[in-house]
Amino acid sequence: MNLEFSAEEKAFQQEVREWLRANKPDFPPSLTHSREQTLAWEQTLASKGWLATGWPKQYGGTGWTATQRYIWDTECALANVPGVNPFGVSMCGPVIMAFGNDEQKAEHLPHIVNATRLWCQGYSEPGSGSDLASLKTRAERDGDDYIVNGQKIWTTSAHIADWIFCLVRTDASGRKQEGISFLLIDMKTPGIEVREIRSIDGAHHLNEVFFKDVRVPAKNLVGEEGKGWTIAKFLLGHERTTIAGVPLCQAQIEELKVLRDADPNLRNDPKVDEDIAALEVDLLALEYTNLRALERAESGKPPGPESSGLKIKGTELQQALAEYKVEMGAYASLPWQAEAIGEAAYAQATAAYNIGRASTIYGGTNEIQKNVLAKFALGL
Amino acid sequence: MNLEFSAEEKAFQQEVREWLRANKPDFPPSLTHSREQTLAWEQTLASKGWLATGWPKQYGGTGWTATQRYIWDTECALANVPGVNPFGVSMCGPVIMAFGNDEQKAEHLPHIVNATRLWCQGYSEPGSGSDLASLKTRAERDGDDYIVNGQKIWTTSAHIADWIFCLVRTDASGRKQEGISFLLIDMKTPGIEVREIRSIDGAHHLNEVFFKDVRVPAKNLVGEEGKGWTIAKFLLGHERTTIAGVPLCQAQIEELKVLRDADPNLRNDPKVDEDIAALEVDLLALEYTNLRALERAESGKPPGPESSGLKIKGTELQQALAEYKVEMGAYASLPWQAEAIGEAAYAQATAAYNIGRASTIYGGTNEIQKNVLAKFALGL
Amino acid sequence: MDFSFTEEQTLLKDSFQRFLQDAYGFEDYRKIIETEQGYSADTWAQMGDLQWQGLPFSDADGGLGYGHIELLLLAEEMGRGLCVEPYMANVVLAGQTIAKLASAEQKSALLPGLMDGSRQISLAHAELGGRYQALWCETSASEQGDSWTLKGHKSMVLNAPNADQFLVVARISGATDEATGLGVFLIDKDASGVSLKANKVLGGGVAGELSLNNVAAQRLGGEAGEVIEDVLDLATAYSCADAYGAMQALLAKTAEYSKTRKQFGMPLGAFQVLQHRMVDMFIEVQQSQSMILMVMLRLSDSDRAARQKAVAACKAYMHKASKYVAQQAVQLHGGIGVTEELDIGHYFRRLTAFGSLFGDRTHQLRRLAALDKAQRQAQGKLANAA
Amino acid sequence: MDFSFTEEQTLLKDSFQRFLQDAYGFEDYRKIIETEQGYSADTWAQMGDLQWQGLPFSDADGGLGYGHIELLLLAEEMGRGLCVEPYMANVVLAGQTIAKLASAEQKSALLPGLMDGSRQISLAHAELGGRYQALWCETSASEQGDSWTLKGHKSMVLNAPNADQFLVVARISGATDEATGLGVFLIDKDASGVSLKANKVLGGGVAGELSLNNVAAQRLGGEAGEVIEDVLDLATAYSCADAYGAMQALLAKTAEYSKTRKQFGMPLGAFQVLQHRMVDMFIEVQQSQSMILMVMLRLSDSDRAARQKAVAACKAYMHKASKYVAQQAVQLHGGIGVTEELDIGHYFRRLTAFGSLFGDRTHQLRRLAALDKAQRQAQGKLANAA
Repeated sequence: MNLEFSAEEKAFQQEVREWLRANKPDFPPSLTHSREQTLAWEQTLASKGWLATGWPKQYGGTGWTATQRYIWDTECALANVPGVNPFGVSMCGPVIMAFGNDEQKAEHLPHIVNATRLWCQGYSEPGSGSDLASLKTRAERDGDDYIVNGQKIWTTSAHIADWIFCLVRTDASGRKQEGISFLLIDMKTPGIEVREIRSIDGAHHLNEVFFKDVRVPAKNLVGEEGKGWTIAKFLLGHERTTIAGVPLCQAQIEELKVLRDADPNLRNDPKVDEDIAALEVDLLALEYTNLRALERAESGKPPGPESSGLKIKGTELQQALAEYKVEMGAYASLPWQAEAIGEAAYAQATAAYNIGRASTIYGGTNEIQKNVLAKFALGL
Repeated sequence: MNLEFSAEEKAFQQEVREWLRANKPDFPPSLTHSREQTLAWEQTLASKGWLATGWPKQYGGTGWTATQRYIWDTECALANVPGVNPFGVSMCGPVIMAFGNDEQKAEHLPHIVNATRLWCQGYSEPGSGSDLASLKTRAERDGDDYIVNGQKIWTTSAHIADWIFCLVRTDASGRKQEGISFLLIDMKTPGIEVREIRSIDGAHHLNEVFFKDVRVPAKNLVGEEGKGWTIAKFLLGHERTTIAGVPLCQAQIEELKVLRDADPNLRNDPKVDEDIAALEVDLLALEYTNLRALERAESGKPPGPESSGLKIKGTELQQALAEYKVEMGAYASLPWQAEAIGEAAYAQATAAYNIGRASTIYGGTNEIQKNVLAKFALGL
Repeated sequence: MDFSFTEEQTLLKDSFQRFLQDAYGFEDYRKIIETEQGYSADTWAQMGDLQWQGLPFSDADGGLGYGHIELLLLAEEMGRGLCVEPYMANVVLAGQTIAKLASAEQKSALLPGLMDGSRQISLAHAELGGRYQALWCETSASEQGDSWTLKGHKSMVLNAPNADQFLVVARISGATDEATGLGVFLIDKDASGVSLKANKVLGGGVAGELSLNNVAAQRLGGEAGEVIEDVLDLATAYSCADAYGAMQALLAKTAEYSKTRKQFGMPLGAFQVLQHRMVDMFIEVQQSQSMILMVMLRLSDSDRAARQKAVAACKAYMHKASKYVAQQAVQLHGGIGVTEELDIGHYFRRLTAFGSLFGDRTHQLRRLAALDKAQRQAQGKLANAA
Repeated sequence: MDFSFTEEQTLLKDSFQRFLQDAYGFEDYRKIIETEQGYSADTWAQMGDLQWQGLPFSDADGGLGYGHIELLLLAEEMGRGLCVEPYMANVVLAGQTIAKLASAEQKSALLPGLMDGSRQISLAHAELGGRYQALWCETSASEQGDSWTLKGHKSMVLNAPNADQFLVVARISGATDEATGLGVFLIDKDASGVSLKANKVLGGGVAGELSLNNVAAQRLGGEAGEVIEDVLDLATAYSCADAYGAMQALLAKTAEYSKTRKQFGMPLGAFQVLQHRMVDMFIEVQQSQSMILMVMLRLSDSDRAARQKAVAACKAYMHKASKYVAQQAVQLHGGIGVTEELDIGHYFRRLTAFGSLFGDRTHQLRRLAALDKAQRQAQGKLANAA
């Protein structure tokens, strides 16, 4: 057993740390970056070749080991830089690599790896939340095109995206998991309308996307027609090693400690020390569970049982951290969409707590995760 | 709105308090009183006429109002006197009053109200825990008798009881709730065997009761043959107002405070104050919910929605109190079936915590309670 | 033993519920919270016409003479109806401070306008440095001849941007956290040396950061510590009742939604895990109701410590219970629960704000423990402790 | 990055698991815990023959020279197999104290018998007045010429009734809670002035209350504070691994039971609420495993504070996790879960005892916070704090 970084890994860590210090963007991370901010930061990463950290070198990725990616994620959290829009790099890209044809690879992967196109994800629909397979958006073949009609919802970043990857129904006759296809759609295509959904934190992250007779070239079908569910499952199992959000939680714990130490009401209260220690203990367990998953990924093994709880425990911890920050802030947490009173860090505490409630909902509610675990981990 | 006791009620409270002080038994309350102890204390109560606190005067009960019973229960908890075996006074007695014939009333009620017969309850069977209606113990009519064959389990006090009331199957042809009958059986009848089940706390509360060709006179059938399920439901709805165990919890909180105040490690620890305050707050909510149920009972209204959670919240609080006492005790909680080290109160803390886990299991698990509530309180 | 309300109380509650239903649909509410003043001047004026603002003031003060039970029943409807009118700021915080502390002359100058809705007054009590300590006060008041001068900073002055005047809690003598040496002072919003930074508040309404740089002020009555504590306790009880109303609404809406929303071919309410979750919400709502009833009964106790314990216990319980109900209501609604477009998220924000106002669970548990220990000390139960 | 065990470690673990399966069926265990000595002398002797007791001692001390990883793997099997042999008392607590503190001469007098199972020694460290503070010590040691005299009372001396000798932590100088001024002293069980009251212990095994009235003693090595803390930390890690084994057993047995036990015509495991409950248990077991791996890795850290933090964090997490798993295992088994006749209740008791040994969650969270604050102080992060 060994968890020490090798000399090479330590050198890499140092390089990353210095580069981030020199290239950190001049705006702070938030949940609502503009298109310009997103492109600026991602293109900075791309020009260094560090945007697609999970990709092999042949497609312009970093070709990093799981440990290098862990180091990268941790350093990014410590440096407090914005995250990367996941829909292109972490989702659509890997799908095209695994299921796309050469033409699709040539067309799309460079734009993703260079951050010249922003993506969004067209999965959920008004009637199909956790029950994704019941989706209704239709794509009917018409010559060389599909005609797409229907509606997507909860589409993060649709208002700043260039392209959307969609699950659509190409056949309604069989089991509901069958007849689903995976389609890439240019957001500028006529017939697409994006409507803002304002979130509980008062901000604009989410959208509804309406498709009315949207004509999509059939060459934008990824994989076989009717095999979209396979791709959806591939994506759900993907990114197991980052789903827990450990680096972000570590940065948040450190922030709580800094806030505590700056406020005499908090730093002289042993209960606050104990509460933070309790959160830290939960995080340590999560971190080591995550490291176990990472080690398996590194050595090419399939995900073990330890990885299944990562999303559940990770999102619960993120929510607990957000909730605790609100309570530490006391009155300073109460202003809403307003300037800070007292410590600046509390200005967004309540908004983050609010929108953070979504983390146990999206990507399969935690209840769905537990249904799945009951079946696959316990055989119930 | 008014919760003040009337002058009469205050006088009653004083009378009860003084009587309990003068007549308290010389042994402390425990979960395992001997037959002799049980009879001695109950006969003391009976000779004062205060054993059957829920019964009308015509059957030798106290005829007390719900408020008087609340005062009585509270004073008993404060005086730390043993509880009364519920199977006769609180269960079999009310059933006989409601469903029994005159002969049965004349035969059994005086023995209950005078504590000259101890009762136990034959409900659960090895295959039917929460699913009580699936019980299998058969009673077949043979002339003027029933022949009973089968097995009961978790039978509290069977080893010290004179009689047992049983749910038995008299007909196996219809729905499982049908064909169940309510039968009174003398424990001295040939063919009955009682076997001890040693509990997790190392003590003897529970038993298995085996019936082999046990001949029970048909006159011991209560109500109609096949209508036992109606009686079972009647009993489940009974005693809503005492099920939460509020007086007991109040006595336990006070004990925790006394233990805290006696130990410098605890009384100088603000966290202990906060923890106890949190338990006290939960208890206060439970107490007022209980009072609401009591007020409804007093004014003859059917139980309201407030009463449904009483068992769930009451048992959870009892368990939390027991768990906290173990943790307050630290090393003093560790001796097992041994003399106390340190504060005598901790000697039984772990045993009480252990056996207290049963409170969310018996009388319908809390999971079953929630199933029922989902249906009846929320219409789900 | 009697937990029932009088017919008059029930009528009052029902009529306010109907008033809000008419005046305050969810779409009205959404428009109101986007405005700068954060409330509806029309509704506020109508409420004044109907004398709702006069409800808790005595007949002698020109009010309707109702007590805290009626006030809390009103608060429950405010919470249920997502009402953001500045009732707590004007009527409870400022109004009750005036009623308990001011001279007859001051009352007659201030209360009529407050009661008919034409005058708004905010109580400036909180300072960030004191966290939730009611009487922690750095803002100073110094006397020069007949007049007083205030200096300091007050935070989270509820409804401040709409106020015509402020009542400022300031320290005349003693250390920052001392219980005595405090006064309440009246100032005009336009007085020289007053500067106000307006903020919106989580859950609706507005507030301000108030800076006082040698502001001339008029004192209300005398020693103010106990009055401030009592008024904050009443406001805490009021906010608990408001939260109870919101919790009931969330439970009802969630149970309703779960019966219609289908996933995997079944209504959500058919899944056992979600059933039990809603049962837990239901039980928390029931327990909260018990706590509200407990406070209603005990707020008329002649023992001040008993009143304080009742309020502390109620808030301590309901902070936790309200978080649970709010969080689970969002979780069970799924995506739609985290949008501005559905009322669920707005109740969630209202209940989050409730938690932090006037002291959170931890603060109240500590108060409760301290009050209990003081009582045990007085009863001689701590004789051996040191 | 590497979380895998060596082949040797895996073999060792498997072979001990097999040994316990053969020697220690549940019915054997039930008989053993009813005996006065609370362990099986036969099994203990066999373990000595097979050199299990020698496992963590260095080659130089005559042991097998394994490290803490192997020791914790063994502990996991002890927990899984409900083993009540006095391994922790003899090998971990007394044995490691001797190994770290005693002179070569003392070691050669004591360790061979300890390792072959023929001699038993108990460490008397705890005093009720100190709660869980490792170095709180009222028992005094005074030197007279060459010899020492002990006076005081020690509690919860594990396996004391079976011990031939005791190691007593006693204070030579300083205040009761001071970290320095402590020594470890060897006494015979029959020495004049020794009195022992035997107790059974929750979860199996025995212990004693040890009274020392001017008992002549031999000192082991020098200043003992750090050694005692380190040994108690190792024992805590050992007990965590033991608890982890028990938790795995409870999860497996509960999941298995839920597949066969039927209620309302369905196996328990078909009810969604119970499925999710078991998933929560499963996750807690996984997280506990991660904590055990974390401790295994960090116990070889050269930084003493890092080792202490690792142990404190592991115990803090696992106390809570083990309570959850134990309570839910009982709940899901229903009535049979609260009897002596099924192993579930015995695991429950073992895990309850685990919580209170060497410091509960609260104690460990406080240690962790204090260690973290000291580290931040050293890093200059608390510069502005006072």
